[in-house]
Formats: sequence, C-alpha cells, structure tokens
Amino acid sequence: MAKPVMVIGGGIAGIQAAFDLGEMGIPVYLVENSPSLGGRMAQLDKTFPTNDCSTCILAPKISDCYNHEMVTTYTYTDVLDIQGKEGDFQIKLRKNPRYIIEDACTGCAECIEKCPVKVLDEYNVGLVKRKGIYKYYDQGVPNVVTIDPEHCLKINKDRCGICEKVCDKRAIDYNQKPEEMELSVAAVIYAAGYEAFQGEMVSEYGYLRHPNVITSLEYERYLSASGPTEGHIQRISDGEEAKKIAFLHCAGSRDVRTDCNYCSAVCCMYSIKQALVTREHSDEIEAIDLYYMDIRAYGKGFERYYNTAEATKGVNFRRNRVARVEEDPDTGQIIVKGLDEEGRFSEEKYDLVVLGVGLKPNTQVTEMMKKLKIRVNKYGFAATDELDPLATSCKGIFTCGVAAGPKDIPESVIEASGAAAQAAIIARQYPEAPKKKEDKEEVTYRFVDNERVRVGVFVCHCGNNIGGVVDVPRVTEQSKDLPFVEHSEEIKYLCSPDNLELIGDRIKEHNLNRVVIASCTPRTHETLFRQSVAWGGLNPYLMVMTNIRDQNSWVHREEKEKATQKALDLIKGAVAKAKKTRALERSRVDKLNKGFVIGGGVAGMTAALQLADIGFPVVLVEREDELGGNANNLLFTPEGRLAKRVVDDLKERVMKNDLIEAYTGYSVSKVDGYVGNFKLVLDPETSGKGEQKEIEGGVVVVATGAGELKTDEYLSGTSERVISQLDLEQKIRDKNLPGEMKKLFMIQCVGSREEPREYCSRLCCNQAVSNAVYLKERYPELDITILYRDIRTYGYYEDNYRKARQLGVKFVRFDVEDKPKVEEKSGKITISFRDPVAGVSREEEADLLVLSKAVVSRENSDILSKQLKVPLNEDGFFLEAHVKLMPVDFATDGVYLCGLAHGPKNLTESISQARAAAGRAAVVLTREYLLTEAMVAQIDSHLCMSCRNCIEVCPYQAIEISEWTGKAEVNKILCKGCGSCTSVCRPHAADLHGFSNQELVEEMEAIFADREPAPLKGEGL
Amino acid sequence: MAVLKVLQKDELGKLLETLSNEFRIIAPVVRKYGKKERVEYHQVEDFSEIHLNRQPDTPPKKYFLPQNERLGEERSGEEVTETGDRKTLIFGVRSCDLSAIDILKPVFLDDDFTDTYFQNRLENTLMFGLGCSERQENCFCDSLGINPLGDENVPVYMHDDGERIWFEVKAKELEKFFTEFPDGDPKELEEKKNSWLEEFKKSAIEIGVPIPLPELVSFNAPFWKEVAANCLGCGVCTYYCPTCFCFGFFWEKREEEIDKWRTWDSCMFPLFTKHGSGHNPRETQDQRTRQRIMHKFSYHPSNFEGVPACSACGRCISQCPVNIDLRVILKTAEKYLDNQEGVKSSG
Amino acid sequence: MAAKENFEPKILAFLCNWCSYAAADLAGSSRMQYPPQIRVIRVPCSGRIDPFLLIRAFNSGADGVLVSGCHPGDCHYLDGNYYARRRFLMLKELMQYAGIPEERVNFTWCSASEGKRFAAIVDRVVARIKEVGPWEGFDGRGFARREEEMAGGK
Amino acid sequence: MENKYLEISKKIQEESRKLLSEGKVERIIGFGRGEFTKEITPIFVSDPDRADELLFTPECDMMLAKYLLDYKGSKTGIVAKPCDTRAITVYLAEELIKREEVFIIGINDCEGLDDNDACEECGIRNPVVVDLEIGQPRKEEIDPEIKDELEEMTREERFEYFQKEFSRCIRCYACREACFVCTCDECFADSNQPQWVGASIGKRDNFTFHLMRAMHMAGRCINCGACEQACPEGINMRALTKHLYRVAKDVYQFEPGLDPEEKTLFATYKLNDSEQGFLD
Repeated sequence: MAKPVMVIGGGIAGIQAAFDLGEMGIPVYLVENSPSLGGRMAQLDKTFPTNDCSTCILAPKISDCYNHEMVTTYTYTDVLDIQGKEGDFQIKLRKNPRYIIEDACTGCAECIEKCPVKVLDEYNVGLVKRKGIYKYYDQGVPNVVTIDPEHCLKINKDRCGICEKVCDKRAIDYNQKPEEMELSVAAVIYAAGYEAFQGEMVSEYGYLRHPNVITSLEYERYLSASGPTEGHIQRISDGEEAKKIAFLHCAGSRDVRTDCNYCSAVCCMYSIKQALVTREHSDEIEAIDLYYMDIRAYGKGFERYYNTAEATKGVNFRRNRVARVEEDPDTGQIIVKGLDEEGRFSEEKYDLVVLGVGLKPNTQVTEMMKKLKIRVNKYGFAATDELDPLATSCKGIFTCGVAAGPKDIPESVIEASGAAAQAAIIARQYPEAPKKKEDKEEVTYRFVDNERVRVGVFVCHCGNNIGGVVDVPRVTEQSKDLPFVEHSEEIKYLCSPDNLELIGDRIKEHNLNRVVIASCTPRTHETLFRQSVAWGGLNPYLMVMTNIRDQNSWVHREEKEKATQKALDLIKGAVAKAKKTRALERSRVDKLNKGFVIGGGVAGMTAALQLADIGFPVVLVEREDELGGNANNLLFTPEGRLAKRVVDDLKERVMKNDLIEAYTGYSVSKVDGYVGNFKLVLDPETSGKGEQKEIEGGVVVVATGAGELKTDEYLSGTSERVISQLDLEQKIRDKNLPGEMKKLFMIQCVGSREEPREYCSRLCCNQAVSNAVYLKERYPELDITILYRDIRTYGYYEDNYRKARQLGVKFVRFDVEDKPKVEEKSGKITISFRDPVAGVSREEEADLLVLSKAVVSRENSDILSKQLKVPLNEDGFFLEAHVKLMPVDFATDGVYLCGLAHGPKNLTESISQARAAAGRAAVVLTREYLLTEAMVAQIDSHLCMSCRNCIEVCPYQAIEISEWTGKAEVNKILCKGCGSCTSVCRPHAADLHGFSNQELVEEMEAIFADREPAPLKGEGL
Repeated sequence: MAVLKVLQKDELGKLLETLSNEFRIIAPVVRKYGKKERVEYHQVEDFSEIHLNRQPDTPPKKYFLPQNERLGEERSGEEVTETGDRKTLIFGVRSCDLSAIDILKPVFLDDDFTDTYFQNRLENTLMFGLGCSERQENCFCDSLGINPLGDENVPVYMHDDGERIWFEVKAKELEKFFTEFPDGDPKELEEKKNSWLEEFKKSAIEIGVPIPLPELVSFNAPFWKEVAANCLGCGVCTYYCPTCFCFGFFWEKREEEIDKWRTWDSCMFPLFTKHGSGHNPRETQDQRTRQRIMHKFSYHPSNFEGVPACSACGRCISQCPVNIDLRVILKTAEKYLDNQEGVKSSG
Repeated sequence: MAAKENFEPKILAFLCNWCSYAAADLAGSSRMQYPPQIRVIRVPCSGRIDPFLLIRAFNSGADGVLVSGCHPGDCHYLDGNYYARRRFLMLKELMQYAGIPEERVNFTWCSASEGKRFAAIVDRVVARIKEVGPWEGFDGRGFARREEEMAGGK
Repeated sequence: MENKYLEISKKIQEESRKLLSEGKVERIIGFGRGEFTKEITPIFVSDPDRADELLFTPECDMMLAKYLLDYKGSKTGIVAKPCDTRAITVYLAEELIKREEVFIIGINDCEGLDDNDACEECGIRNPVVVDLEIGQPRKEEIDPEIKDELEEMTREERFEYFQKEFSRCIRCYACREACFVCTCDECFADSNQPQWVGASIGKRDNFTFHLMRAMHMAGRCINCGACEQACPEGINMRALTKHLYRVAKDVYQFEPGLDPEEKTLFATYKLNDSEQGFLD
C-alpha cells in the first residue's frame, strides 16, 4: 500500500483530490478547519453557466469522498505545522473540540432546537442567527452537531446544559479538549481556498455604511432557497421587495488601490448568473444593471451564457466605471454614480447594490506557506510555475484550486485531479505495509432464492425523534401481521454498534432472508445497514429501508396519529418491496493496465508522461509525423519562455520514457470495447508508411487539440501584411518582421464571439497583449493599437495588460455591429474604426495587421467522437460529462479529455488538464479489476424487440445490440443504474435491479392495500 | 303436441309484460355506438326495444359463462339473488345459439365433474328459440346439420314471418301466458317453413370435411400456415364464439383475503399456453389457429359423440378484423384431405 | 363515501434520490411541517418513473400522485429528467383528457437545497387534492378508506 | 371512380407479377377478396400466377405493415397506402425492419378509405417512403384538423363518456393486434410479473388498460384508425391516442412516421421543452 497523502482543505478542490487519491488506492487524510466539508461551493445557490443547483451536484461528491474507505476526514481541525521533505512529511494537527462525541451523535438536531443561545451564522455570512449548538449547514458532512465554545452558556458560565439533557445518545461532552496529533505522509496537497474580498475595503461602495449594499456572497445566500430569505429578493433595510438591482463588477479586483491588481476571474460570470437567477425568481423586478469594465466570459459555454443574459429582458449591461455609491437617506435607496465609456456622468437609484467582490488569498494559508518556505506570489497566493502549475516551490507539496490564484470551479476540479495525480506518483514510491491487515476474504452469503420469503422488520425509535411522534410499539406490533413478516422489533437506536450487530443476530436466529429497516434516510444510512445485514450472512441488497424520521416524524410532529398511520403504510410498502427484492452482486471485470493517449501535443505528451510516471504503460498516437502539436508554432509560453525549448524538452522525455510507445504519423481507425478493455486499431496516415497496429488497453485520453481559424476576413490570406498572431510569432522568431515598421494594428475576436462561433477563444487576448508587450519593449517607437471587444486578461494576466498600457500600447474598443474595416491601398493597409472614447471615427494606415483568430475544433473530431461514443458540443469541441464537476471525464467511462480538444485554453491550462486527465485515467488503471454497480439495468432478451430506444436514452452508452442475440444488452460495467432505459422500454424488457417494476408496483400496491375497492358484482353480465 | 299461437308484432309487448312478472327478460336489442349499430342481448325493461330482425352480434353465452366470474362459496350463494327470485328468460335465441348451449352442456355437466356455476345458471334459465326465415350474414348451420327452424330442447320456439310471430309452445306450464292469443294454422306455418328452407338450400354450401377431422393427418397438414397467415392473433373469434368456453383463473389480492376469479381466455392468445419456464408449445399463430379449428372439428367431436364444437353461426367470420373465413379453412382442409390417401375411409 | 370536508387523501409521491428525496430530507432536518397525507417511494431518477406506475397508482386507489425530480439541468444522471419531462407532460395531458382532474396529477422539480420548496409543494398538492375530493376510482365505485375510520375513532 | 381503383388494381397486379417472376421479392403482401364473404382480406402472394388476386379499393382498411415483421430476413413487397408507409417509417426509425428487405409499392393520392373517420384527419396522401409508385402523386398539400369530438364536454362528462366506452371492452385485444405500433412479444396487459393491469374486464381495469395503451402509443401512433376499425364492440378507440397525437404535434412539433431518421418522441428531448401544467 502506498504511503498516505494529506489534503488540506475540504472544499470542492480538496474533496476531488482526496477522492481521486482514494480511488487510486492511496490512503488520504483530508483536513478541513470548518465543521463540515463543502467549502465555498456549499454556500452557492446555482452555478454558471448551466445554472446547476450547487448542492445537488456537490452533495453526492461530498458523501462519496467522506465515505471512501481510503479517506480519513478530519473536520474542525487545524494544521499546526509541517516538517520533513518529499516522501516523509510530519504534520501536526489540532482537532478542535466540538464538545460532541462524534461517534455517538446521530445529527438528529433535537439539541439545536432546545438550545437557548443565538449567534450570527457564518455559513449564511452572518445574515441570520444560528444556535450555540449547531450544524454548519443542514446537509453538512459529517452529520454531527458542534458546540460553539465562545457562546455556550454551559462552557462559559456553567449554566444551562440543556443539550446534554435532551441528548439521550449521551453525545455531549463539555469537557472535551483540543486534541493534537501527528501524521506522517508522503505528499501534501494544499487546497485551502480563499477568502472573499471584504466589501469594506472599497469604501467608495459604502458597504456596511448602507444596508442595501451587500456583497455577492451575501447575495448568493439571499438567492438560495435554504438562505435567510428563502430565495426572496428584498431590500435589507426594510424587507421591501427589491425592484431595481445593480451589480458592480470588479469590486476590489483590477484595482491598484487595493493591492488586488489581478482579475478575480469569476466575478463577471457569477454576477451574470446572479442577474439571471434573480430574473428567474421574480417577474416583478424592473431592472438589473451590471456595471462593468470588460465582460470576461472566457470559459467554456460562458459566452453563450453572457449572450443569454444580454438578451434577457430587464438585464442591462452598462460599461461604466463606478465612482461613488451613496444612500438616499429618505428612501434607503442607493445612488450609483459613475462614468460611462464616453466620459459622461451617470446617476441611477437602486433598491439593492451587489458588490461583485473578488477572491483574496486566505491570510492564514499565506502565513503557513511562508512558514514552510513555500514561495508565494506578490498577492499572497501560492507561487507556481507555468509549466508545472500544480507544484509549489517545496518539493512534495502541491496546490490546487484558488490557493494558487483565482479560478472557477471546473478549473479547481481539474487542478485537484492533476495535483492528486502528481501526489500519487510520490505516494507510490514510498510503499508502506497496511497498518491493519484487512481481512478481505471473500464473503459468501446465504443462498435464499429458493426459500420462502421471511421478512424481519426493525423499527427505530431514534430516541424521541421517531418515538416521540410515531407510536412505534403499535407500528411494530401491526407489522408483525403483515404477509411474510416473521419477526418485528422496536429498537431505541438502530444505528448504534450493538444494535447493528443485533440485526445480524436476529437474521440468524429467525432465519430471516429479507430485512426491512424503518428509521432515517437511506441517503445517509443505507450503507451502514447493508453492512449489518451482511454480518448476518445475508446479501446486503436484501435489505429495504424506509424513512419514517426525516420524511415523517420530523415533519408531522403535531399529527401523531396520522404520522403513525403513515409509518405503517411505509413499512407495508417496504415489506412488499422486500418480498420481491433479489440478492445482487457487484461483479468483477478484468481490465488491462495500458493507457492510450490520442494526440501528441503538449496536452497529450504531458498526459502520457504523467501516466507513465504513475507507473502505467502508455500508447501515444499522433497524426502528424512529429510530436508537439500547436506548440511547434508557438514562440512564447504565456509567461514568456521560448516555447520551442519547452516542447523539445517534452518530446525528449516522451521518447526516452520506456513506458511510452509513441506512434507518430498514425491515427485511430477503429475502437472496440469499453472501460478496462479497449481495442484500438491504428492506421498510418499515409498508406505504406508503417503497418496497421492493433493494441489493447484500459483507458483512452483524448488530447487531439484544436486549430486556428481559416478566414478571409480583414483581407486575411489576400494581403501579406495581414497575418495571424501565430504568424507574428513565427516572424519574430525568424527575425522576419517588415523593416521600417512604424505602425502595427491588432484586431481581436476574429471569428470568435459571433455566429457561427458563439464562444471566446480565451487565449488570444493574453497572446495579443504579450506579443504587444514584447514588441513594445524591443521597439519602443512602434505604434501598436489593439482593437478589441472586451479585454479578457483574466487572473494574473491582468498584470500584463496593465504593463501594455503603461508601455503605451493603445486599446480601442469596437462593437461587433460596427467592426473595423480593412482595405489595402497601394501596399498599405488602411483600417477604419470608431473610437468610442473620443466618439469619432478614424482611418489609419498600418504596416502590419495582426489578427487574433479563433481557436476552432478539429474538423475530423466527429469521427473520433463516434468511435469512442463520446459527444461533441455545438462548436465541435469534445463535451465532458459535467462542465462543473467532471471536467476531464466523459459520461462514457474510461475515456478522458484534456487540452484544446476540450475548448480553447493556454499552455499552462492544458498542462493542468492533462495531468488531471491522466490522474482520472490512473484511477481505472490502478485497480486490480473493475467492479460493476449492483443496482444496474438488465434487459430480458426474450422481451426485447431491438427498437433501440434504450440505446438512445442511455447517458452512459452502456447498452448495445448484442451480436449474438440481436437484442439489446446492458454492459454492467458502464451502467450507473439511472433507470432511463426501463421507462422508455415498451415491452418492459429493461428493468432495474433494486428498483424493478415488480418492486415498485408491489411497494405501491401495499401502500394502498387498505384502499380496497368495493367488490365487483355482476359486471360483464 | 305443441300449442301453436300467432301474435301480431304489436302484441309482443303484452306477452312480455306478463312474462316479466315471472322472468327476468333478456332479449336482443339495438345499440348504437358511434357509427356502429349492433344487436346485443340485454336485460330489457322497455319491450319496444326488442329487435328480432337479425342475428345478434353477440351470442347469449355470457348468461351461462360470464366473462368474469368470482368463484367461492359465498358467490354461489349470491348466484340466485343475482336475478332476484325470478328465473331468466332469454327471448329469441336462434338455432345456432341454442345448439351452442347444447354443445357446452356435456363439457360443464360431465359425469365426473359438474360445474355448479354453469349448472346453476342453466337450471335458472329458459330460452325461447327463434327460427331464421332467411340466412344470416355468414352462417351455415344447415351445412352442419343444424335445423335453422327448430330445436328439440326449448320450451317455446318462435318464427317471424315479417308481420306476425308464431309461437310453438311446447311446455305445458308456459301455455298460461298464451291463452289470450289466437291459435295459428299449423299448415300455414308448415308451408312457410318449407319455403324458407327452400331459400336456405339455394345458398347452402357443402361442408364435406370429415367430422371429426382425422387427428394426425390434419394436425400435420401444411395448410395451417397458409390459412393463418393473415391472422392477427386477437381473441375476437373465440370471444364471439357461442361455443368457445376456455377460461383462465386469476386471483385478486386484497389486504386480508384473496378472491379467485374465472375469466374467459382464448387459445388465440400467445400467453394461453406459455409455460412458467418461458417455453411455449404453441409459439406461432398458425399453431394457435390450428388448435382452434382442431378443437372444434376434431378433438371435441371425438370426445362428444361426433358433435363439432361449432354451431356455424358465422360470428367469427363477421367479426374478424381481417375477415378470415372459417368456411374457407374447412374447404381448404377438405381439399387437402381429399388428396390424402385413405383418409375418407378411415374417417 | 367519505365527505369532502373530513376527507383524508392518500397521495403517492415518487422522488428522485439525488434532488427531491434530498429536499424532502432537508425539510425534515429543518423541521419544516407539512401535511402527512403523502407516501414517498424513492427512485434513482425521475427518468426511472414509468408512466404506467402512475396510472397504476390510480387503479390502486391513490387520490393523487406527485412526481418530483431534479430541476432540468441538475440531473445526477445527466439527462434523465429531460426524458421524464416529456413523458410526464404527455401523461398529464392523457389523464386530464380522460377526465381525471388535473389536480390529481402533479409534476414538479425540487433541488437538494429546496427543503422549503418541497414542504410548500406538498402543502399545495394536498390542498389541491382535498379540493377535488376523494378519488372514486376509474369505475366510480369508490374505495374503502380505513385510515379515516381509524383517525375518526381515536 | 370505380375505374380509378380498377386501374390501380391492374397496375398492382402487373407490377407484382413482374417483381415475383423476376425474383425481386419473395412475396407480396396485399389485399384480396374472401371466397364467400367478398370482404377484403390481407393476402400473401408468392406465385406470380396468383398476382391477379391482388386488388385495391377504398374498403382496404387494414394496416399491412405489421405483417412485415413476420418476414424479416427476406425481401418482401408490400402494397402500401400512405399510412402503411408511415408505419413502415416508424419501423425503420426503430430499425425493426431493414429498408433493403422491403419493396414498397406505394399508392399515390390516397383519397381515404370508406368508413374510416381517421382518413379525414390525415394530411399524408402520398407515400412517405416508396420504391414503386402507383398513380400520380397528389400535388397540393393538405393539413386537415385533427378533430376533438369531445371538445365541448366538461371534464366530468369526458370521464363518464370514457367510463361508458371502456366498460364495453371485452379485452379481446383486436385493437392491439390490428395496431402496427403494438409489436411487443409480451403485452403489458398479459404480464403478471408485475401485473400492470388486472385481467378482468371490470370497468376499473378496462379504463386502466386503455390509459396504458394510449400511453404506449404516444409518439408512435399515426392516427390511422386501425384499432377503431378492428374493435368489434365499436368503442371509440382513437379518442385518447388521437389526443396525444395532437399534443405531441402542438407541443413538440412531433409527428411520427414521417422521417426514418427521427428518434421517437420519448427517446429524445429539447432543453427548452414545455413544462405546461407542471407545478412551479
């Protein structure tokens, strides 16, 4: 077993990193200083650009990670010190006292209700009160309460003690002390997140002075259904409905005065999101105005989102620099005063002003890093190298997420998977004997298929939680009489360890072959009870749980009789379902441990090297005769290194690596198989130049890159003086710039951000600015003008933008409706454009016109897309499984994605993503064998009529027509058990284990068994 | 010797009025559903509804073998109360349907086993027969030796000559209902019957196929595929058949008790013979069609004194959605068997 | 036959595991109170719900049904709820056309954070169904309603 | 009028004889007349000498497409009304039959059938897919209204109406067998694991059966009226299915059987599909 890795920070980045490592079989310590996992994302309502519900997508991820057998989670724990070096770090932790015995607490929250103390709630950014004993947030994991020692009456004044009295699990311990511990790990991943920029730092916006000025994070809580106003948008001052709302972008970012000169990268998008969600919440809203400098909608799908917002009635974008924010003392309204682009003053009143605050490094983290001699950048984020963006200056310590600079969720997730991949390399180099020899001997369960059904019903009181409302003794007694019930028992706390064992004992004692548990929610406790059923020698899937607490006793407290009746109905349903439930198994499928990487550019080579470094053989396929891809034509890296050197170095490492077989001049002509067992046929690009290869492997990484738009716009291709940014770099490298060059123009967004390419090409602003800076530094006399729509130098690239301005590069904005016009007159290029600041049209001559051409998807992507059964988006880029949380995975298992094939991005971002893709791929390759899910679909070939509707609806490409039977067949290894196939299948040939038609019908019938129809009489006569 | 009475059509109501004091009256009535006009047996209160002009679309089978029937002790007790204290009188049953009930009798009233539900109904029901003064849509009872103008077993047999209705009252106990009506001239009726029979003869078809159909030769004959090629596999022919009696059981589960039900089934349904194992001995539609015909014309007559389980009412032909014709099937069989050596002689 | 005023409906709800069932749990852990006339069956995804199950529910005597899935776009299984949405709309149209009051056939979405919304939906659905009264079955013969006897007799 | 159908029949006979004698198809599925009944009945002709038995008249109200499923794996010719070609298109979309195994003798300019009300609501008067056209195609397009005969009724009246209609159902399943959409080997109505609907003909189960049947038809039913033609009890079989046809057309602009490339209604979706009637 590998040596453990520590992940610091339990936000989405930390969770992803810990989960990936765990999946690779590496032990992980996940440390979080707040009481619950989830981080900032748990505070969000919706996420852009899909408007996904944040909790919906995050919660399953948290619970997967928390329940992972390889992950040990320490919440409410601080990191005190890190000593040692790569392979052998000693880390000192302090577990802060919750004053709760975590193992005993069931999270029932009885104590919270009774607690008399009220404190500001930090989860709801202080907008509401919580109790002195509390859960950080309702769905928080772990599901235990915490006592706030600062406010607890018992701890501070030795009064009260109510919580101890109401807790019959005896989980309260007022004498708990901080606990220090030391852990030894091979590597560390820093995923410590950020602090939101505090509104008060920009005094001109009047935050804290005016109640109706709030920060975006506060506003996020207001938008949330679980927030303080349950999603109602109202003025803070008086609770009146807010009808006019202003969003002020860049509050604190891109601002020299605040030391946050960088762009916070996410605020434009989240402001747009909040504007759109606000619009959805209420039709009453009159106007939502967004005050911005540039809209930086540079990510995948962002431009479309922005366009949607622009087209939304009542959402107005105002390019306007806000100068002052004042309050109208009479109405409490906020007056926003600013300057528009043309220098005119504007003044507008709003009910609510939301400050789009930026992301700021967490000072504690910065301090810790300094202490550990980890280099931090001038802003206080971890300093990283553009070519190794996930490594800190200290070997063996990696970073991901906002700890290394502002970024959005998918990028944080990408970095997390990448950092996990890198930490895995180290951890695997330091094998350790497993601490406790786990007896992983094969468990065999009693064969019950031919037995008469014998159900055991266990009804939990959950202390008073259920028992205080539902008449548990009566329910238990009545369930004894249900058909097939052999045994029925009421238990105070079913989930306590001794009672979990008792279930096993009862199974043996009464020879039970089905178990019904009536207690809390299966979402948290199903795994636990399955385990206890397994202890009784019974297949764990022969257990059915029904929820008589969260969805019954807790919500019908005043209607005890009806709640009792409901509990009985639910138990009837569960017993009936159990009757039809079958023993299920997770079957093993063998797999191969070789990986394919398709595409030999920087992303592909990085992915291949990363996989090889983790220890797996790799087949790298490149269509061209030479590796390197787009980077071969690049002059500089984003930070100004010579790209050639970088690429050459990568090529050399690939060629020298024994584990990598590189096939240049080859392309994929056929793909067979599925995760763990792919077979690819490779054909030489030029026939005769090599033999056809047939190679088998377990995973496929798609890194096929993208190209530069071919266009004739702006005289491109007609005039020698009109070139692309890549051409410019080539000319600089070849020292081939026109002599006597005095004036140079650049035009941005050529072919991007307009039909038919409704997306931002992301890298061109940075590239143009970098090239302009390079030229300006060498030829200070050169007059450079950049015609742009929005300058999108996100993150630290803002520094470069500022430098370009300081160097005298001119930036002139144009509208897409009024694009510059280019003509060639007697060997000179004439450019006419409108200068919006001066409000005049100009016509200027240029020696050279450089076009920032769109990044476009590979024209033959569709072939690979069909071969691998993975989708493309409308722009022809590959479409990942989930844009937020599965950015390098495909819905189809075993196929991963990185680099420009995913969408426009620069070299550094491609490297991160390549590491991530390799890391995710390694998760499959590390396993000895693959396990199917137990609750998967199955298709009865006798009933199937091969209509293929199931194949159409299956999101995981898990169904195929079998060559042998001609009928549809489920590939268990790919099926995730959603059941879409079952309800589209007319002959009901498709069914879902665990939720079969028969089970659901029986469950339903039993619930309504007392609704007996009057008997039929004489009908048909 | 039977009493012969003649009623003007408008006097029918008067007769039925008195009959209804003692009997629950079931008779053919016209019902209009959408564009479809059907003649069906229903319990009648308003006697002007009664329609005797043509063969009803549905047979009266359901009054002896309901499509759904709850079995069990209490149910058989309920049976009598279903009709109150009155017996049931089915009015105007044609010879084909009368013969059909006779065909059912030995099946349900077997020496070894008596179906009490059927028996109960039979004992509490009497029928007034009705002769066919012209051939009905697709019938051919005469070809199977059934008399379209008479029946041995009914207490009253009627004839409709277009203006008047003749009643051959054979049962003494029923004579009291007819006393007020005038007697008819037996000669006149005899003449009418003869002329009607003459007409029948003109349109008669000869069914020359041996009954019972020789089992092995017919079973293995190749023509089944051909005659069943267009069969859809619905149950119309069997559900409209006055003699088809196959049934299945189902159990209706309630919280505390389980009811056993008997319901019609049809050999034309694929599930009719499907085993629990998934195997189906009659997998294809031609096998099922063969079963239907063989049951009627081979197995049944072999078991029950040579009487086929078909009364040639022609409903299976008229109601078939794709107009499959039983007569064509029998003719095809005949042609085939004619060419098989030794079949005719061995019978 | 139960009178409308003290009529205790029994409503069948299918909730998807990842969003709506979670929302119902959240309503519980937040101790929101809603009417007890609802019986929940958990399914992995709204895409799993065969319209037959809902028709069947009325056959069995449910006074109404409620189906709730993840909001469009939030589906844990990527797009199960989009397929479900079509099926539900068609089913709703069918039921309403066949004369079953539309109040009895309820579809909605609830995200995992919308505990409050879930409680409000149940409130609304129960009120709607109480308004149209007891479901007397496709044959109009009515159903025995045991729980009323019990509730009345306590 | 008569002449027109004589001509069509002659042409069908001619072409069929040719196809059969040249061995281009193994059989022709078409319409013929019964020996005794003189009613139309589907016939299967594989002998070129029997091609004369084929005919076409406005009485030919059966849907022949379903028989194609019985002859998978060999080349079959079929005399197809435009509605039959729609049925074939639905099969092709689900790949239940192979295009190359069917030879479609399509009848152009269909004027509708006798006695089938559905024809009045049909806008497809020429074959959708065809190999050989009989007659001249109809030029002008029509888009007749799909009528709602129950429009005037209140909800309660509709409920009562359907109760009455379905109470007559004897569950002979002629509707199912006559319908080209019903291709399941085992019908849900026959299933007992689980039992979706009771086997009895009580009003309760009958109503349930008809609702489920309609739901099964949705997105595939082309409103051809075969079910109604087949029903011996004269039940208004089309009311529910037709309503769903209308809804799919209005809400999703979806009409089945017009494009073999189109996925069926429930196997596809749009991001902005209607949520009409959902609780907000």
